[in-house]
Amino acid sequence: MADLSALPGGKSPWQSAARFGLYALLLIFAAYYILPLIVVLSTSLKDLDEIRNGTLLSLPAEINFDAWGYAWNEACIGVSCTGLKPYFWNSVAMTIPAVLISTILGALTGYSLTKFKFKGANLIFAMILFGCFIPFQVVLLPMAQSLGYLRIANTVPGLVLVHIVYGLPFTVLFFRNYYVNIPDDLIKAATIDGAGFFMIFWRIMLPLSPPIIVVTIIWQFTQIWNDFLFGASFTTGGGQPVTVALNNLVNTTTGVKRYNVDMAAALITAAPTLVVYVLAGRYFVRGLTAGSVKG
Amino acid sequence: MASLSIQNVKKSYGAIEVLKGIDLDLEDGEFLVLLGPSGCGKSTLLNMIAGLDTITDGEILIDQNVVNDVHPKDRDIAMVFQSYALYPNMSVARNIGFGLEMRKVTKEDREKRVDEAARMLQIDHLSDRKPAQLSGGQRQRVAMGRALVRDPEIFLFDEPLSNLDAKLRVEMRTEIKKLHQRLGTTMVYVTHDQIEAMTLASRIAILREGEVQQFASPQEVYEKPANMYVAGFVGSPPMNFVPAAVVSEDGKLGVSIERTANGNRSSVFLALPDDRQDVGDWIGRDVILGIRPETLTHRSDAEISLNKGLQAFDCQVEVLEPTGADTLTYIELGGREVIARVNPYNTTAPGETMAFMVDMGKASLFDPKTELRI
Amino acid sequence: MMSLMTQKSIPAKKPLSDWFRRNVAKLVVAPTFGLIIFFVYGFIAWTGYVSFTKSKMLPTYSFEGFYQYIRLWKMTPWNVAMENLLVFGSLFILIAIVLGCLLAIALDQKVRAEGVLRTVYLYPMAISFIITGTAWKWILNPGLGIQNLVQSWGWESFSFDWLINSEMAIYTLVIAAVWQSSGFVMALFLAALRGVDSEIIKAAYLDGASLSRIYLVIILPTLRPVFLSCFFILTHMAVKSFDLVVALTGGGPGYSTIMPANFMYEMTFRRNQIGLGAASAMMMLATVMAIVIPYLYSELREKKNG
Amino acid sequence: MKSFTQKLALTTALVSSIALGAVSAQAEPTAEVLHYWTSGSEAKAVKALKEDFEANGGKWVDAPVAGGGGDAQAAVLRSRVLSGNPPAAVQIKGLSIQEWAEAGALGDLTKLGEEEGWDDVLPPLLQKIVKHDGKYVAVPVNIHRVDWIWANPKSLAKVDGEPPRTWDEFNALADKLQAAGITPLAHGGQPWQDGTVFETVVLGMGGAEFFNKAFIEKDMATIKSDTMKKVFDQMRKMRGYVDDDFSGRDWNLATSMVMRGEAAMQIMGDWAKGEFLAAGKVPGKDFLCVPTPSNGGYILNSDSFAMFNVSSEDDKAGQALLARLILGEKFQETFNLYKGSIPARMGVPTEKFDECAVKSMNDLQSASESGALVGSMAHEIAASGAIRGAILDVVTEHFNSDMTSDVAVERLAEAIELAE
Repeated sequence: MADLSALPGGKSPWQSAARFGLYALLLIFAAYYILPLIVVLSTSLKDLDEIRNGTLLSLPAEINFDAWGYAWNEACIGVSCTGLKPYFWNSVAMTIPAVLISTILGALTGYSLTKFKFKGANLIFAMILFGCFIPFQVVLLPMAQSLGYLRIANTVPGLVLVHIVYGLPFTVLFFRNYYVNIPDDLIKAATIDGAGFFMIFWRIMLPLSPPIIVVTIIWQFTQIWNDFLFGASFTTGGGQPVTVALNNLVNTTTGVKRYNVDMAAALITAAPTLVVYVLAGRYFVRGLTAGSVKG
Repeated sequence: MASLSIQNVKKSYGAIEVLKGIDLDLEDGEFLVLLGPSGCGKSTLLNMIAGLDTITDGEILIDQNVVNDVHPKDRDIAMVFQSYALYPNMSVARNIGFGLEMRKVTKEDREKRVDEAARMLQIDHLSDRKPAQLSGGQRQRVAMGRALVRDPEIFLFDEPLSNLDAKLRVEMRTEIKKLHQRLGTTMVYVTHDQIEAMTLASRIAILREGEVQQFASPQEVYEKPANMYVAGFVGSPPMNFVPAAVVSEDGKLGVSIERTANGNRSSVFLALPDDRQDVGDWIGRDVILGIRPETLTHRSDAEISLNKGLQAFDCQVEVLEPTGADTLTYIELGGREVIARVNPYNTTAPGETMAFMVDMGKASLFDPKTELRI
Repeated sequence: MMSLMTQKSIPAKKPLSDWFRRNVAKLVVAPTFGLIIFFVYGFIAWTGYVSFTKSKMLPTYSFEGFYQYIRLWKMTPWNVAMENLLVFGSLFILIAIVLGCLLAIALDQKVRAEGVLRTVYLYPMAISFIITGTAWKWILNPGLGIQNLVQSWGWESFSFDWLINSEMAIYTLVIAAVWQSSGFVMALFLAALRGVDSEIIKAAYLDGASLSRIYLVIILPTLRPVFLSCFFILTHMAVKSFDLVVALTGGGPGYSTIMPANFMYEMTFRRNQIGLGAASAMMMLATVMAIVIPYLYSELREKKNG
Repeated sequence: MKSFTQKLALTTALVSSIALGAVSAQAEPTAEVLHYWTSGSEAKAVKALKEDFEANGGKWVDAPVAGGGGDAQAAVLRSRVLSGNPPAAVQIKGLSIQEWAEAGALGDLTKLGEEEGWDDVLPPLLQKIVKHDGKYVAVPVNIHRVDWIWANPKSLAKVDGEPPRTWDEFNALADKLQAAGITPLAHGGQPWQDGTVFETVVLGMGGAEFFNKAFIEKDMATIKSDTMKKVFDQMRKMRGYVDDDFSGRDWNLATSMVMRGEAAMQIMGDWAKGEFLAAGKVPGKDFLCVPTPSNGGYILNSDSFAMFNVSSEDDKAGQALLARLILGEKFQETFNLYKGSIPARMGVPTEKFDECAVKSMNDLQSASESGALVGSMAHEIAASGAIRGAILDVVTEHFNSDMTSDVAVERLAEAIELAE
């Protein structure tokens, strides 16, 4: 951290001007980042008349949560008017197992590839890592065929599998880069102490891993929760995740277009990831510091 | 306690041969030091004894049992690492007890033994701390405690003192020595520090590029180095190497050393003691004369009269380096810089000529081609 | 201690458990590796094969050579898509890195409310464009958003109509994409800045270097690995860009903002040209590989040396 | 409560199965229906179908895929078919039906068709669309007319405008509207909407023969002809008549601009009428429907449900029930009243239909007799997805840039050649 103000000579007449400029810069960009959220939030709290008559950026005259309730319980998606509720739980049922399994597999694989190096471990890592870069459109058709073959097409377990597979390259990358910085001697010491492969993982590696586990879970949770392409391609009707339902909801109009409902629905959809970022954001940065991105 | 036998052990990574057939036999209760510069294969050998590295060829036996394929935890060994390798997430007590826990020792028994080991190493007051809260020396002790508590057949040490400061290093060295004396357990100790090797070992194996150069007691290694490499590696300051020729002068067998003093070429003849008549075959051939600095000192006629091996010559002094007890005096012999260990009260100012004597009874002769001891 | 010595013997070898112990790491990697082999490499091979067929509605498997590739490169929309990728990709990567780095340095100056600002910068990463796409469409829409707002403040001649201008629409994608990713870049840089050795900074300060010089000459060069990481993360985002285009421009006006991923999707699913879609997918993959493989190669070489 | 509804459903099912004659007793007719009818009037119409289906004992599994006129649906459908688990009924149409049938993905409804006498009630043009190799593989739901101008009479009145009969009149009117500060044309800048406008201009300036030569025969001389250049010239003019924010706008939002008087006209198929009706507007009073200028031409679009290969008895029964209902007179009437289209089967009473629909029916008759009836290109009746896409690429690029008509014609020829 470059904190020179404490050192002698650090105070100059320029200092306060520079400080002012710094805050101005930070605030301007804060506005750039926060703007879309403000638009969505304030629109969701207005009623339709206000939306029609006011401007985009004006704040709601009075706060009105009707649109939220409507989006959650009543809004029509296609011909069924159930609101986002059932789809939200679909997403939960899909995201949690997918995040957990891909994280556990990633941790075990990263551990094996760094601490139990065998011939070709580097090549295997490179091959897994390459999976990060595959454009998902490439895999839609063969994946559809495979899911059908496995008899899990159009089901939540099917989507879970898809997300595990394409999350693995990232989780392996995170854990591998983290574990590479843990000294090998620890493993040797534990081996001589009589701990086996899984015992070392459980007793030594996992207790050292919370920073990277947080990073991985945040990353995976965000990616999987926000997925649209796979959800839209591999599910229909009642089994769809909430992002797809949101899209259907926004594009389903019965009569007047209710922008406030659309925006409330968008915020409901975004809520879990937003909460995770706001609550765990600091651990995210800390976890990144702990070595997941070095090299 | 156990014997350890290493038979023609080889290790290669692909085409690169790291160990080229090591043979070492260790009696029960011995303290073996594997000495060598970094990259000589000593740590690899230690890892192989521990079972942390596979053996490409050959056999390792503990108590006459081949252990090549035995898992480390079943070899009944304990190891202290250079980095200490303490588990950061566990308290000191848990660290020490982890090996016992893994071996399903009852909690009661475990606590007793951990306590015993901690007291022995004077770290019993630190039991609840995490490794991050300890000083280097304390960590070292915990690492030792972890090995100690297991009461293994063999202790393995991988440069355990190299991360400590000089004073602590000497202290811990003594403690390890005491520990060995008390327990009598077989120990294998890897280091690149020849003083550690000399002080601790019952036998030293000096390794170079995957081969054992000499495997002997510290004294023998010091006095009768098997080759110039060993001779140069052990001892500080190192042994002086002087090109010389074996000659017979007046019926006496000795070496002749060429030297240049003030532009004049001359030679010095140093007779060999009677028990070195075996080098008679070498008359007329070049050899390398190896002299330890402490066997080369200022001339004392009284001593010469007592010891037939002492030979005298004069030489110009070039540089003086006082160390307190002795002054290292640099002279030129055979075109090489040679160090003599001289009593500070007998030195001469640089540039002046001084009378020296050398104990040819303790000198070594090496074949310049093979570098082996003659 | 002696008294604790009990019967000790080296147990006989148990072949099965021994085999397991030796191979447990491989066994643990196997499921992950197997999944990747099948679902990544297997699927790439499948797509590669299909790109050499005349598959239309459903995949067919008779080999037809490079027919689809020749056709692909003759098509204007594909060439537009590749051009767009180049323009969008380079601008997006450059701006996101510069901005992210700048914000990280600014945040590293012991500012107040750093936690809040950091969260504000970072949150767009948490939200998909499926969710914020509408908001961006409004903000960038001349009749509803910024243009309208500024004009209503009295600056009548103000014009910001990039979204509907086919020459400029690609830059609206850059604005939104930078919005989403630069916070993440900021987090990576901030993490790295926190890890810079403070003694280096003190040493430079003693040498009389100004703060800006310290950053420019001393700190930033040590962050080279972070620049690289960002570059690759952003590259793969750029190549994968799909949602963004769908949500913001729908590829329009015309097809002026179409990206390779959108082209591929359109061909495969809308125009029933699976063979052509597969060929375009392979080209995307080739683009990615051209950038990633040298990186992976150098990465693994470094690791070997280290 | 639940048991009561169940009983009711069962009774209705029983009654209707007796009435309809063939629904097997043990199978519970189930149909997963994949559709993209999610906008106001469409959603109402499909809801009517669902209610009808359920009233007849069927189990409706709704699978809506919103957005992009079926773009998203295409991906889902492909993935479902590849996974060996297609939905029972899918809203596809035109040449896509033929392509799916060729790929062997569709079931055979011929037997049902014979029982029901579809050959007698379906117009020949529709039969051609829903039959493959002489077998029924789909059922048509409706007939849409594409070449409509929807106009706000109040806006026209402000400039004393009359609905145009030629494209010159159209341009003159638009110029007047623009001078009066009214956006002449409400339009959404999406390729298919550009294509919709384009094909009405093609029909208007070239006539039916020209239309078919260009889009079905892909005759290069026709495509590169001067007439085609004039079409693009007209498109360039149209570009001047739309407002600034048209890019990416959905069609129903453009419709509501006409409703509110922000814009005077919209060129769109008669599903736009559904939006007017859903908003309680009255044809002839609140809005006008006039065919786009052409010499008695008619661009036909028809929605249909293709029946995919399904294995379970429930699904098969569901498909049969759905097909029967869709082509039933009652459903044809209610559905098309909502949707704004006209019935696909002949002989549906016309009393309840509004003047626009009646005009559509009459014009269809006369166009079909005079040979001025064409299938829509922009809606995949006349052209396959690939050809349509290629045409739309050029049309939309031309519309959104300053490409000259000469270049556009060259590009069009090129694109069509490369398309398949």
